[in-house]
Amino acid sequence: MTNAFLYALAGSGLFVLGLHALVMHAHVLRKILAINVMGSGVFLILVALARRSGETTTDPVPHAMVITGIVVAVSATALALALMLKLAEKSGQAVLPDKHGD
Amino acid sequence: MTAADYVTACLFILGGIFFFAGTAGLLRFPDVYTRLHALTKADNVGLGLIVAGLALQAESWLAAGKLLLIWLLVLFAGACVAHLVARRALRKGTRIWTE
Amino acid sequence: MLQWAFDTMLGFGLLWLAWRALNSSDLFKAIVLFIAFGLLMALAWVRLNAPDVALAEAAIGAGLTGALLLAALARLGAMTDQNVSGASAYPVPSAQPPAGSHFSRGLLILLLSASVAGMAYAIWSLPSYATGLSMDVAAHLDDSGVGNPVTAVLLNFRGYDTMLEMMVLLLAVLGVWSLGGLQQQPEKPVAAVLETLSRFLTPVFILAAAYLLWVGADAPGGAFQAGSVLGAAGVLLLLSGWRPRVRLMQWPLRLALTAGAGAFILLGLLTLLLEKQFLTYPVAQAGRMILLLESLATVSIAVTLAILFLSVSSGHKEKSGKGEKK
Amino acid sequence: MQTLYFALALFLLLNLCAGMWRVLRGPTTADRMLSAQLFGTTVVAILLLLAQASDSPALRDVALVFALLAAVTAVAFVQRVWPEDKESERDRG
Repeated sequence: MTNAFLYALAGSGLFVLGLHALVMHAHVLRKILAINVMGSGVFLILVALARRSGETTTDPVPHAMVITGIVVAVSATALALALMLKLAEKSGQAVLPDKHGD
Repeated sequence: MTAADYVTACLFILGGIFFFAGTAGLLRFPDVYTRLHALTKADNVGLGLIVAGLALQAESWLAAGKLLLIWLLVLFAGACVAHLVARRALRKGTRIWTE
Repeated sequence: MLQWAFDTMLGFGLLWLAWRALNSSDLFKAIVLFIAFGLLMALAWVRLNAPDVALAEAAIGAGLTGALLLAALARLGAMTDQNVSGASAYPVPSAQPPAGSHFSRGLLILLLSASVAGMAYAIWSLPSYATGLSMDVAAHLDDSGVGNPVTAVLLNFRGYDTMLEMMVLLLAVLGVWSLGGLQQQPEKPVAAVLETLSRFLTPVFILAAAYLLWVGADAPGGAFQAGSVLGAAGVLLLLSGWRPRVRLMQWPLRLALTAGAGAFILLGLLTLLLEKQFLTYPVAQAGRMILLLESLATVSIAVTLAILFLSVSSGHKEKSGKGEKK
Repeated sequence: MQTLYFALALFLLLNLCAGMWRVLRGPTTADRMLSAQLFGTTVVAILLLLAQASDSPALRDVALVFALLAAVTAVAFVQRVWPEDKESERDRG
């Protein structure tokens, strides 16, 4: 067991925290943050597992995937924020309707 | 340990003290202006001392120059940001602490 | 020993910040905590010996995510007419979890604990030593035209991925535009200090981006990092009141947005003709081709990120900002 | 020397977490903005220490990028959350 295991563990914790918030909160901005946290958790696990190939040489393929992932995540966040603003503009609030509410 | 190592260690300890002072000020001072002042000044001095300590250990003059460049950038950005935050807080009417 | 302490502290710090960011009652506080979380992630990448990832995270997490979220929050506040700058800006009632029954909430927590335990077990049971693809990458690194394995994977071995990613960025811009397009806004005068700051920092940003692009061939750095830094320069300019000219917003903008994806497709077709395979560079020219692709991709990424910020931060602000004041 | 680097890095990380307490507590928006300043200096220091400890000079580039970009978040704080043209009496107090 190495230090990387700690980070992989933290990554799975982050994923679950994000999932919990995604389910529990109705506010869209909160959901966007939750998805970002979940993504960070997955990235953390990927890079931590890439660490297993030894102290000096690390596996570059997961690193490349995570770099792509970070840039895609930020553009997806921007799109989600734009959608949220549109929703707020149309309905006056950025909250997803409750199924039982209407 | 060589003499340079001892000097580095001293600089590090001094830098750590400045960082600690900055955080203490951030936590203990009564209003946003004094907190801003504690944080900006003390942390930048702390960073400067740590950079000086690291520059003594750097492998080349070029690396030491890069460290110095980083510190100067942080100083410049920190000064501007502190001014902007304080100015905006004042315009917004955040009270100044008077005793 | 100290390394263990540092790593444990960092791991708990990340979890704590994420928890507080997702569950504090005030949305502004949540965003501040989320930005702090992103910045700490950069430290985690450094500890995991992934300097390329750390660079990308530092550029995106420190420069762009925060600016995007804050701009969106400010506009949300203007729309729903909430006080943006009070002490507790967004005590949104709906930010509280909906009042589900104790049973369902308990069940959810049970399920989530089970899944975290399952993941931990899965990670634990993996072999503790695995080379993955690092040996294959190392064996073919000489043919790739660059010395940095991550750049080699991104631009050569898995060039497909990067091409498709450029298209994803393009799609994001198209999606944001289709929601309302760009509103032309007048330049606003800003504080003298801010103007000085952006005037001084913008050239430094451009220099840093060029440096990252150049060293990316042999050291951590590359198109994504350089593009993010350049995009952050655009965000800084936009924040300090600068607006692009109308003329620039027509075809030059479109050209810059599609340059990366277009270059990939053209080069792919060219190699398809010459080498009979899509995106397989001839070994002798590989280094130059990668540099060309990376430069165009950098421009595209930077312009995309800046335009995304511009669209999110200034869509219909003029319309809803005025008139609704109480 | 390794021990010294890590000890100082750990100390700075603890400092950072203590500073986050102020960010959580507020009370004004400006106090929350201070976090950008706090992170700008402290994380740069930690990154430089880690770069020296792990003997990989490339990490200094991360610190460089960080030093540059911390300003962007701070400017976003000032310009977006507290727009100048929306002065109001509600904030006094």
